[in-house]
Amino acid sequence: MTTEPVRTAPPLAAVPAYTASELLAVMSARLLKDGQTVFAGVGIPLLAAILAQKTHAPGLTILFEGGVIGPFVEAGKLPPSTNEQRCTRRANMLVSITEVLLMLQRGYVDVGFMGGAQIDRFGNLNSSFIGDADNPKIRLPGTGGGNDIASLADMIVAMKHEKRRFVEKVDFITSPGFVDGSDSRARAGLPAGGMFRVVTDLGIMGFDEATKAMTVVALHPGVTPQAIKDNTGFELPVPADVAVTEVPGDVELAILRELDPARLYTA
Amino acid sequence: MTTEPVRTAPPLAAVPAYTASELLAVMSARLLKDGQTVFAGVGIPLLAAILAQKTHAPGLTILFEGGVIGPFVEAGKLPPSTNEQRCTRRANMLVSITEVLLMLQRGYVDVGFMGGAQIDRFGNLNSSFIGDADNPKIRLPGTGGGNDIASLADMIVAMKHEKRRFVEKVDFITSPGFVDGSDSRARAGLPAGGMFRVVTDLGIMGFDEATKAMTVVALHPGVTPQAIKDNTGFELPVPADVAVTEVPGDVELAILRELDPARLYTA
Amino acid sequence: MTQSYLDLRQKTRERDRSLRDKVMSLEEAAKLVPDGASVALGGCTASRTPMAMLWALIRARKTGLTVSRSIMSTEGDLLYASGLSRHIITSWFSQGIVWGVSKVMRAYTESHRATFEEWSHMAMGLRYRAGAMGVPFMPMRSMMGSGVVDRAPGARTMECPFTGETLLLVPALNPDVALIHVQRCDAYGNAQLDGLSFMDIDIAMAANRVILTTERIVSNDQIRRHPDQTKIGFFTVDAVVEVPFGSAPHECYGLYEPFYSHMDLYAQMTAKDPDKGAAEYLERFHYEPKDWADYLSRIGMAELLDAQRRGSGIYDD
Amino acid sequence: MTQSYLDLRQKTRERDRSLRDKVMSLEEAAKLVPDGASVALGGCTASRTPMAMLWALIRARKTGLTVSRSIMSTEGDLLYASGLSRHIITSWFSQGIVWGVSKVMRAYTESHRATFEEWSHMAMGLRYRAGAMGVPFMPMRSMMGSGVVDRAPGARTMECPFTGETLLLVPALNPDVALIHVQRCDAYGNAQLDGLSFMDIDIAMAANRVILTTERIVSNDQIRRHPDQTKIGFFTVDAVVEVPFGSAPHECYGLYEPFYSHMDLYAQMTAKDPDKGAAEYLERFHYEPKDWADYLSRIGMAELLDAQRRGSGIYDD
Repeated sequence: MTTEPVRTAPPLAAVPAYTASELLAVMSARLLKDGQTVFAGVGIPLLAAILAQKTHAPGLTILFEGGVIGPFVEAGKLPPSTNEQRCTRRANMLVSITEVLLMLQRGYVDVGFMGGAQIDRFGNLNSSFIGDADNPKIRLPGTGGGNDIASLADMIVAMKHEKRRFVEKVDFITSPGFVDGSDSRARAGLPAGGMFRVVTDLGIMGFDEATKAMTVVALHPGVTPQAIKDNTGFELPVPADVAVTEVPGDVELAILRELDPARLYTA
Repeated sequence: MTTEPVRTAPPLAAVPAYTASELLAVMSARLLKDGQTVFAGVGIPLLAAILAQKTHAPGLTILFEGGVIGPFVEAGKLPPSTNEQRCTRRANMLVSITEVLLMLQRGYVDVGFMGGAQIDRFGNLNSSFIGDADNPKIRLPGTGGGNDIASLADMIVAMKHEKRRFVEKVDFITSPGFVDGSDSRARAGLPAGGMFRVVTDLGIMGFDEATKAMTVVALHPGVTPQAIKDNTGFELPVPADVAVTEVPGDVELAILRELDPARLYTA
Repeated sequence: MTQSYLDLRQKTRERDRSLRDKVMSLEEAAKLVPDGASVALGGCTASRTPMAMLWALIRARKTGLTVSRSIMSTEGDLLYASGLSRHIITSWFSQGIVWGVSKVMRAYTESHRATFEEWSHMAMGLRYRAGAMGVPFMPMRSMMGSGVVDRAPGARTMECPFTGETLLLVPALNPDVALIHVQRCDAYGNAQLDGLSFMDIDIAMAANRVILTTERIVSNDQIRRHPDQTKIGFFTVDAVVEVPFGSAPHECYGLYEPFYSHMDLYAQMTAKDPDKGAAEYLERFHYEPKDWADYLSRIGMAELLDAQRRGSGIYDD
Repeated sequence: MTQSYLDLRQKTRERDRSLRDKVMSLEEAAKLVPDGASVALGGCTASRTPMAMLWALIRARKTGLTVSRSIMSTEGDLLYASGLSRHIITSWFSQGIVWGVSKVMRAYTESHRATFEEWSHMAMGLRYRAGAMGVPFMPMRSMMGSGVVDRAPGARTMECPFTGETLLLVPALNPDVALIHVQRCDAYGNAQLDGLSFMDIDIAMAANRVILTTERIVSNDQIRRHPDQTKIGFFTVDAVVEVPFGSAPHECYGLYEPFYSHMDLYAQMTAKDPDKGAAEYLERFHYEPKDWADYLSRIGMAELLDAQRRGSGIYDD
């Protein structure tokens, strides 16, 4: 369990064939490779991981924070959290929460995959406090395993692209990205893992190898460089030759809709 | 698994009704109290623990190093080590070796109970080297869990009383007793546990509260103070009013012989 | 905060750890939890929550507990609202992702009426594990570089003497009392868990007193037939209470899933005015029922049957 | 000795950890163990010893291994005598209490032809556990005050920053290869253990390569029916070899007890002239047999049937 669900508004770019959440799920799924091990939160991350399993990555292994390794979630029975029995459907192995998190620490996980409420230029995530931590405007649910996953794995974050969510500096670092940039993450005691990709309804972001600042890797169809900059609270570079993603395919969308017929996560 | 088996000669005191090993087992069993938790090695310790269960301590809980909690060993099927399936007969719980030793560290065990090859004035035990450790005359099997048990529990040791086994200073401290006496054990990093009783075929020894040196608590019937001193390689005080133990009873002996019909441990 | 080894050993030594009948009522077990105690809860989020025991403690008007759990769901709200605890130590605290951020948690923490002390999920696990192992800390490799570590009392970095790396040491958590709900155990407290074990095994080992609630009490003979299935040993357990549906409206693996309609009802009741809503909820479901069966009746028979049907479905092909 | 975190992560990253068929022969699996590797053995004393895999390594004339195990029995003798390993790390080393001190161990160590590095049993467990957890050490509370700690490479005391107590830190053990024998696993390496698990779960997590031998390969479907029984996960496993009676003449819980007559034969053969006796034993039971079935035949059918009858008896009333 990592952050609050991504409850998105209709997509900015006028492509009525899919919702913003479906776009997020499809784009995220495509980043996962066959044979990888992915530690997934519920919501978009889980949907994306199952979608990848059912398309190009049948050998993808999913881990849940509740202590679940290699489950096959049933269509229409998405678990409400990563810590309940629905997560364990046809799993290969169940262990304690502490053990599954230690597998991450031991290095058995390739990708950590979670949603995000607030992110900054260096990929730090906040799911604890809006405003000052000692006197917050909003007390959020907190880290869960988010901090552990972000500290120990290569991260994919799926979230809605809004100026208030993409901020210069997060109010509070719940889950560390590259901390203050360059080698500050390793210096803080986190030599492994780090932000790999941020997937939004506008595009896909990566991080500069030297400065570790966020940069655009690809834009979704119909999204202009200016549009993504306008929806970001910090200077977000868009390379001149930026790639454009392929629109979600019919098969991908059909699978998503079968998985979540009640549209709990994809509305 | 702690030390080599106690293979004793006929008892010094002429009481032909029982062997020295049987005497050891009976005297040790009587030291165990109902409701206690005892971490037992195979051989005399196990026999004594089962004997206690079947007489005055039906609620005695036995732990084995193999990861066994609360077993009921069957007569005639004594396990050859504490790490094999016979140890698990009708057990309440099986855990890993590391877990069962951690239960000891956590403080759930009242009494550690093992055999001994060589002991000194301060109750230190050697089961590693006879002679110099770098160039030993005999390389013994080593500590197993003996060191852990002796470091973390109140100890009962059952062994044969011979001058070459009761030495001024052990060749090597495998399992610490009171180290150099007085508070040296605690200062070494072992604030809990320590030697409680040493049971031999001649008597029962305890340790002086201040100096932590071995002293006689009781003599077995027919054993003189001089006899026990003669068989000890260091100055062993015998109080003037030293107690005398009661001879093994018929019921106790009958139970032992039923448990070990092949006389593997009681010959 | 971290207990010295001799203190910890002394507390354990004083416990009656023998194989003996420990069966009692919820009300009797509640007396084993003194006001002000530090209490750890088994389960996680809406799964195997020791709801019946908390229900009994709320009814007994206990106060001042410090309560820790891997992840807190609605029971955390009820702890705050009832006054049972105003200090919660956990890694995530809200009803559940589908219901959004807890309004009750927000109301109490944002007004400084209560504290939510946040640790990473692994840190919670390793704090219990250190307590279970009888050592004062565990080394770990997360939380560093975050704001979480700065606010986590007692966490400290060290330079590893073997590798020179920076590690975080988190202090052992040895709660005064652990409350754990299981599918089955015997009268002595040998508990066998199905499915997800969460942090319960470490919590039981770490605590200085353990109260088990169980769906069913089974014979010791049944336990002994599969000793490798015993996950909590009798010697750590001080009380055994049989309470069918003892996690309701949360789930108990293999037996019932969460009572979703009731969970929705709770979310609705607390959405607008969290203080008033939680108070009403407590009145209706905690203080007024004459017993646990009455509590379940108020949640509703249809709800119960539905949760049970879904719960047992995990074993279907 | 202690691997840096980045080294350890890199080794793990390079492994193919996906859900894939890993079934191979003993001979193929032997190729996964390079000369000079550090190797950990599952099981304990005469229980679930990975005897068939060691048998294959001896036949493949591998050399220079550093071998660790919780407790070593006759397989330790054979490691020394075959030259497979001359450096053994363990807590206790001899055939078994009823057979007294191992003559072969004595002959090799007292003549300085081989090393027996001694740690306490808990230290062995915690070294594997640190390795399994991905941290460079574990704190513990034994070994101090003894001669064992002085001779244990890397063990060091620290003053606890929380309590001021003296603790011992033991370094993580992350073996290059782990050899583990189990009752059953699937083709991917999901292993379910019955009875005593010893240190196998931690060893599998700690190692940089895992070779499973198994009494039976079962379907992945069978594993998934009881995922809470899976004790070693496929993602840690690199090879799966089906070898019935793969621990003979040692035991495999619930299937066969030790082959006692053969264990007595071994003790007799090595009693007088340990060097010559062990060499003869290796010739007759390791080098000469044309395959594993021939090895078992030489131990004897009557022995096998007797061990099996006693082994399955653990489940009788």
